[in-house]
Amino acid sequence: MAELIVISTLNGVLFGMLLFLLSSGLTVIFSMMGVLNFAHASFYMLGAFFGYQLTRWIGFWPALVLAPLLVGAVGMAVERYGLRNTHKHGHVAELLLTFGLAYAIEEIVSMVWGKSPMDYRIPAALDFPAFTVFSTNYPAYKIFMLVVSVTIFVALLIALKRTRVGLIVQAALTHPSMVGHLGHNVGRVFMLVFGVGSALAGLAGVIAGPSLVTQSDMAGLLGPILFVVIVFGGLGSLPGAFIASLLIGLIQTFAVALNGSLASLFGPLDPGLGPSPLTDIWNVTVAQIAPILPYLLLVLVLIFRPMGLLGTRES
Amino acid sequence: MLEVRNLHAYYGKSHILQGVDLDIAAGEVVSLLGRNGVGRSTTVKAIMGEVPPQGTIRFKGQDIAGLPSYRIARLGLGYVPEHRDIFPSLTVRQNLILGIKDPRRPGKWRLENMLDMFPNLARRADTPAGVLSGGEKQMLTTCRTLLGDPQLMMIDEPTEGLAPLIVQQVGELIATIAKAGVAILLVEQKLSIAMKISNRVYIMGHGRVVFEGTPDQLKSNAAIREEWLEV
Amino acid sequence: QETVKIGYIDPLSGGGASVGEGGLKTFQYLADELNAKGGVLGHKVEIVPLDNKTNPQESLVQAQKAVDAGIRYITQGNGSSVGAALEDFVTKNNSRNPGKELLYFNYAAVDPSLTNEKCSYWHFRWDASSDIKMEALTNYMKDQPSIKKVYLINQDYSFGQSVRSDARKMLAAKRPDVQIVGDELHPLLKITDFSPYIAKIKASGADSVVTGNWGQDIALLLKAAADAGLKVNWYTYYAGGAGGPTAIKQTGLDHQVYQITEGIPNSGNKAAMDFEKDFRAKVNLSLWYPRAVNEMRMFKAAAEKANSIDPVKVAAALEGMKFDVLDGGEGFMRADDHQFFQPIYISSFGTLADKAKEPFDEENTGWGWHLVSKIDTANAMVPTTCKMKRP
Amino acid sequence: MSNAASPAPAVTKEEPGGALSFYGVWLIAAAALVVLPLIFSSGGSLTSFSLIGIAIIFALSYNILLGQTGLLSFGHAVQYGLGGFLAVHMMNAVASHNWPIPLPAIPLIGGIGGLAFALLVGWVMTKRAGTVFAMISLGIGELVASSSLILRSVFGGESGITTDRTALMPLFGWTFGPQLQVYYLIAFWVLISAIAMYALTRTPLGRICNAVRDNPERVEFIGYDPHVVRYLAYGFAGFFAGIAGGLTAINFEIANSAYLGATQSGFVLFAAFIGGTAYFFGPILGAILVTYLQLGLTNVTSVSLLYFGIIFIGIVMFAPGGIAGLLMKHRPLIRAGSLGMVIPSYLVAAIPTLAFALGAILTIETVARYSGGEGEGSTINLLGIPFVATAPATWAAAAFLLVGGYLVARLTWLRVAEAWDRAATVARDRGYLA
Amino acid sequence: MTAAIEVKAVDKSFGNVGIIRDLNLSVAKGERHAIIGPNGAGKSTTFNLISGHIKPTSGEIRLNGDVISGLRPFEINRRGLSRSFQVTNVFARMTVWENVRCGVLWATGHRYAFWKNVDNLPEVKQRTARILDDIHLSHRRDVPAGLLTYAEQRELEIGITIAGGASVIMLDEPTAGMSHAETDRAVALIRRLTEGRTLVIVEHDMSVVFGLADRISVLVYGNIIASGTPDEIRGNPKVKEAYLGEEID
Ligand SMILES: Nc1ncnc2c1ncn2[C@@H]1O[C@H](COP(=O)(O)OP(=O)(O)OP(=O)(O)O)[C@@H](O)[C@H]1O
Ligand SMILES: Nc1ncnc2c1ncn2[C@@H]1O[C@H](COP(=O)(O)OP(=O)(O)OP(=O)(O)O)[C@@H](O)[C@H]1O
Ligand SMILES: CC(C)C[C@H](N)C(=O)O
Ligand SMILES: [Mg+2]
Ligand SMILES: [Mg+2]
Repeated sequence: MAELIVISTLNGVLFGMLLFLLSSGLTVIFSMMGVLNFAHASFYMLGAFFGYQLTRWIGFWPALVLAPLLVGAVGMAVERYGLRNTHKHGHVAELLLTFGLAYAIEEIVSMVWGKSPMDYRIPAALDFPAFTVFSTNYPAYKIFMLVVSVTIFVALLIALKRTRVGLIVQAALTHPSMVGHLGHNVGRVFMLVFGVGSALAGLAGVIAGPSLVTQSDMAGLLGPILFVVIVFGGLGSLPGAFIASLLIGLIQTFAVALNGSLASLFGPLDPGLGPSPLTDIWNVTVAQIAPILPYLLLVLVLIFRPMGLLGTRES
Repeated sequence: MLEVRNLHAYYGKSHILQGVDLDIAAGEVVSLLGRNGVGRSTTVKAIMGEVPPQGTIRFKGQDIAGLPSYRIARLGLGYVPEHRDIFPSLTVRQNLILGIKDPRRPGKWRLENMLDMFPNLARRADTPAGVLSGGEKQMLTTCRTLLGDPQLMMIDEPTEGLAPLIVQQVGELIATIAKAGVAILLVEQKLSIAMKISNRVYIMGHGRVVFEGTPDQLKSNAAIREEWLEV
Repeated sequence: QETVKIGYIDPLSGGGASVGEGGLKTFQYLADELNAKGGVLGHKVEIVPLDNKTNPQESLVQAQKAVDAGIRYITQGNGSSVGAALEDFVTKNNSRNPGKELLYFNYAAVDPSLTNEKCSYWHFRWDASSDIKMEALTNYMKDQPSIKKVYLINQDYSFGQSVRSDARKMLAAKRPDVQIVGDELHPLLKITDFSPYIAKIKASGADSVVTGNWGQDIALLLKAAADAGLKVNWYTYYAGGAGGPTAIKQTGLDHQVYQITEGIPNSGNKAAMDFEKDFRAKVNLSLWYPRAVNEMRMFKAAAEKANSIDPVKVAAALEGMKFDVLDGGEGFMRADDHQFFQPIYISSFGTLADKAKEPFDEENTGWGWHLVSKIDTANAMVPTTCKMKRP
Repeated sequence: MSNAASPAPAVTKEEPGGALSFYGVWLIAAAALVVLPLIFSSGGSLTSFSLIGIAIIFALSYNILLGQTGLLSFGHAVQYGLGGFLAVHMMNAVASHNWPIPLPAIPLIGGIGGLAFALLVGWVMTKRAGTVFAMISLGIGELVASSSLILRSVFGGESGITTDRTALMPLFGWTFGPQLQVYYLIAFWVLISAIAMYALTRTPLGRICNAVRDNPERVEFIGYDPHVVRYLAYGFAGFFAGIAGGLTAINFEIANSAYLGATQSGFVLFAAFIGGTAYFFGPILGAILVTYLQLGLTNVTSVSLLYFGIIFIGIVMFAPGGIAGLLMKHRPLIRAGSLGMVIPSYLVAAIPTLAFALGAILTIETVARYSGGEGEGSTINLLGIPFVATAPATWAAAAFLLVGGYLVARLTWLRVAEAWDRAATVARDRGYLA
Repeated sequence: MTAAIEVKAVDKSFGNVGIIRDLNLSVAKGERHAIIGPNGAGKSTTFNLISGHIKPTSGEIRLNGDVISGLRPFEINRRGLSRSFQVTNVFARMTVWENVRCGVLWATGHRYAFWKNVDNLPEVKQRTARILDDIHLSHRRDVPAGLLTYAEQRELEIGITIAGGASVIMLDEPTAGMSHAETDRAVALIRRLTEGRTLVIVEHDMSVVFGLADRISVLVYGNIIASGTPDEIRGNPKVKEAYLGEEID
């Protein structure tokens, strides 16, 4: 039992940190620009594929730097030539633009790289078990992911505190021309923010690629849960996203680790009952409902605390 | 310092400004008067690049017509728009911070001075600016623009919706600013204020300037007042 | 001569896309092969890809599209959930639109119910149903004394559930001493990280894992096991899927991962191995679906036997038909339920002792599938409850 | 989030001509629905028409939320799917008990299912609008979709629940086996649902929905509780979505969990927005286009999703009011009689634009064939002209069309803008344009 | 006779900042009552409190004798109190006609009806048309409200406010931003439209205030420092000091 708890905690933290790496960029974009970027997970995927390709050409470490920059550049182009013109038509238009973009990116990726998983490997320098708990190995690579996530978190926090970028963007949401009159180049700031957000997604892709699958459907798998993370944590709150990522990582991991069901708690139902929703509910294990939990959490949070865990505003 | 020649501007197809000429020297307080809808706000907006201008606009000798507004602002032209445009979700302090163009090179106005000068704002420094009363918002926008250290400030209808007493205070504030060496272009309805603090006044009608002179000249020219100002 | 179109209804986007794409390439290769030899009764064979996103309802849209386009044959494999919907569709379609019958060639949806309670005259299955495979697998496991604690992990849908319940039932019968220390069902093609499951397997103290997982669900499962250094024996249906071999090699599980299939690359059968070689060279994939080869070749044979490409006649010809399968040996299409019976192979993945005899490795790992046990057609039979309604 | 759609005037203009033209439109629609399958009688068109009909109801129901009330929902498929499931269960029950309920009544059951669920969850969901609502709807959508996999006795797990529509009692000799009969059943429901939803927009509730969309705060001060308004709108949207779900269940004779999921919810959002949420008929156009693309694109290209994405990006960027918005922009010009001033410039612009589009298609297809490994000799059939994917001539043609088309198109579109300006001025002068 | 509005010992603080302190105010039925005071004194806040937009921290508010503090805005509106906003607050995408009609619907008893055709409600139609006439916007009836000029929007704002036929009308700076001519027109309009009703108005334009009001209350720092007829207020030195300053031309 102790073993399972320790290992699940570690796994939960690791998964949570991956979620954070992904959602940090989305938080930055969503909270600052109000854009529900449905293509965020696609940028993550691009990061993974760029990372894979560059790793083959120039090695992992240069790829780690270059791929996020490339993705960031793609993001900036998207902002400059797409979102900027759409902004005035409201958030739904922006959202649909990114929706369409997500489709296009998925197809382009599968056009270029095919639909099968890539053989994207962990760099040799990190391919060893960092430590062993209860005979379970913890690969150095996962620790590396953890370190990167925390570094990003701290760096972003500092950057947001130190610079006025956040204020500028937020102000520009309501009165863009006034921000311009105060001497700020709103267009460039927006492009930068979107670029940084995308680059963060790209970074998550480069890093997660070797550890999970690098495949043309990888965006779809993680997409929706990111929204859970940032809404749950509170829009606009980076620490909120951090905590929410951790929490969701832990909850999902522990839910899987648990074996309980109502049946195991109260004994099986009368077998004569036949299949019914009651028997379904009775027999379902906590592990089976693990994938639902984040959404349950999301709905509850929004009902009882619409600004999210650490958020300060509702929308 | 500011030199506007033959300025035209359109909203869609409607020709609003039909050749406006204006001059403002350094340190001068100039008022732009006129009835509702003659295009005073449009003139200022055209200078700031918010409405596409046609014609010549020179600021400190540099042609600024058609530049993006952030470039114009960085040259030292401050603008307080008609509808105040405070950032409602940001706090008062954050609103002010955004007025500072470059935190590494502070100008002659400091955040602390501003809060000292306006205890009303200081008290509300950490509330979202959206809930300020109308008068407080006006003070906030003016201070915000001042923090950008402009050499020329264009203020559009600063006294709209203000209590009589505050109107006087705003008048005094503008005078203070002017004393600090900032040139001012004031767009006003309230003749009394404009007359009191301006060095010169312009009167607009039908999209162009129809009178230019000192307040005293205007005072003595009842015909002009009647034709272009009164109703 | 009009072409014979075969609608290929399988995922070409979404979580199942990698498997679906592999299947598509296989069928296109096979169509080319037939066409190179003059097609079917002189008709050119064409594969029409129809993306169903692993979704039953979408499959029906695609099937209907196929029907509307005049297509009379469809083939599908990825997902028994889809298979059930398609079988139902085909049955209804054929009874409502006589003269426009549609045949459904199933190459991989192995839920037993498709040839039992749900069976249909218009459905033919070339893959061995999951109970056949489990029968074979447990027969092998029965003789492995090292197996003491078994963990079951499967996808939460009809196929995964049948693997799980058959495994329980058959192990209990054949090896009552074996303990089932875990029995997990997880959502189909939705898990990104299997580490929590691996932790659970580890904590259970299992020495063997039985899983029917396929697609990314097996690749990610094995990958998570590799990361955590979980060393157990794996008894699988589809560990050879993309990404699986790499993960196994990474964990260093030399000949500890078993797979049950109707054919293996290193079968030793000359014709099959030549085929494999050519296939790999042209398609750049290992042959995952030897049954697809049987399906297409047998289709040709049946059409020739019926001397027609009319589905009704082809169906009649297929019933009870005997056929020499790719990897050698004879199989036959049982008329009672339209399940094809053929020799079944259990193989393990690891170092290949004799590169000359076993030339094929997987995913450039240097490791390959090694034959462990072969079950002849006669021993790979299971009864059926099908009450076939014939037209 | 509340400034959901484009700022174009809403469905508010009172039609001149009154009742006659009002009934006229619906009569024409009814007649068109009747004769459509007689003109296009192939199996393919019947299938498409049926799906389009369902999509129309679904998209219109969605627009009760997005266009009329300003609620952006990411989970509209929940009501649609639950309606479908209820319909399937009902059909099975009717068949096994031999109840005297004919098939055409089943969609109503679906509607009731959608309504019931909407009313159940709607109250908490509609407390707030904006992002909070959007996110709750996303959460509820995922929650219901995933839960449906667990409650397999009701939802049938991954494979879903099947039914047989012909097992119900026949009506006037119709068994509803053949697709044609199903088509007419759907057409019937499309017509009455559309009329009902249109009528809804012209009721006091419908108008107050618009008010809530524009300014929920102000609504409170004219005596209305915006929460109640949103709730009612949510209920109606759920009801009609349920009808659409019921029809889908009849059409496919299956309901499975994917019905309830994000893909369906995204589909309907797309359809409504692309069509144009500011006009009642917008979502109808959107439903037609999106369904058609979904069915048709995969037949002609292997990279349909890419075109899908590009088309949507294009519409969002260049016609943010959707197709309806684009069309309606011309109405004042027509009234002012100045449309003729822009038509020639359109025709001129059409040619290079088409060339550009062809260039883009050729490029995409070439790349797709190349990377798809089809390489040698595979041909791209474009407007009847075969292009060999690997031939340098093809690449040159593609590049020429793409670049040349773009450059020329840009110039011609500038001229369109000028022509527009002139035409709009005329319209403004004649008082048809604000 | 009970007062139309009765505010008793109301306090309101945001966080720990007290904005309204022990506010007492009584407006008689049929009276035209102006509230003036420096910017930030809490006039709009007082409006928000009375109309239910925000809830008082303590104290009690009565409308026609009934306690309304704590009720939601729509409940208060249904009891016969209607207000306008300092910032323009119309339904931007709906036409002028629709805007006014929305104001009419509840009061004419159509509520959430989804079984009636709005265009076939003669009473609603007449009333809407009359109000449009009154606010001089009939010629603009089919223009989306968002496209109106500022002054027109302000007039529409008043139209929506009175559309429901409430007995108590509260207007927050209705003439702000208008020119003299427009202001005069608006004042005449307000005078006519509120005939026989109770009016509470906030204004900074003293010509409007003194021209319109029967009584004036002066609010400073959340507290009424003086209340009386226009003449009394004009002569009150405290008011001069806190609000009017030296008389301007
Ligand atoms: N965005 C706009 N679109 C179209 N016309 C406009 C727009 N803004 C202003 N106008 C028109 O342009 C003319 C000049 O407007 P402007 O705001 O410059 O006047 P002003 O002199 O500042 O008057 P005010 O006292 O109203 O501020 C007016 O007739 C006005 O109706
Ligand atoms: N929600 C709120 N949170 C915090 N402070 C608020 C809030 N609403 C109003 N205030 C403060 O309460 C004070 C009174 O504001 P109010 O808007 O009532 O003033 P007012 O008398 O209407 O002024 P004006 O004449 O300028 O409109 C102001 O100082 C304002 O900043
Ligand atoms: C392609 C296969 C792996 C599908 C699986 N055997 C099923 O029946 O669902
Ligand atoms: Mg102005
Ligand atoms: Mg106020």
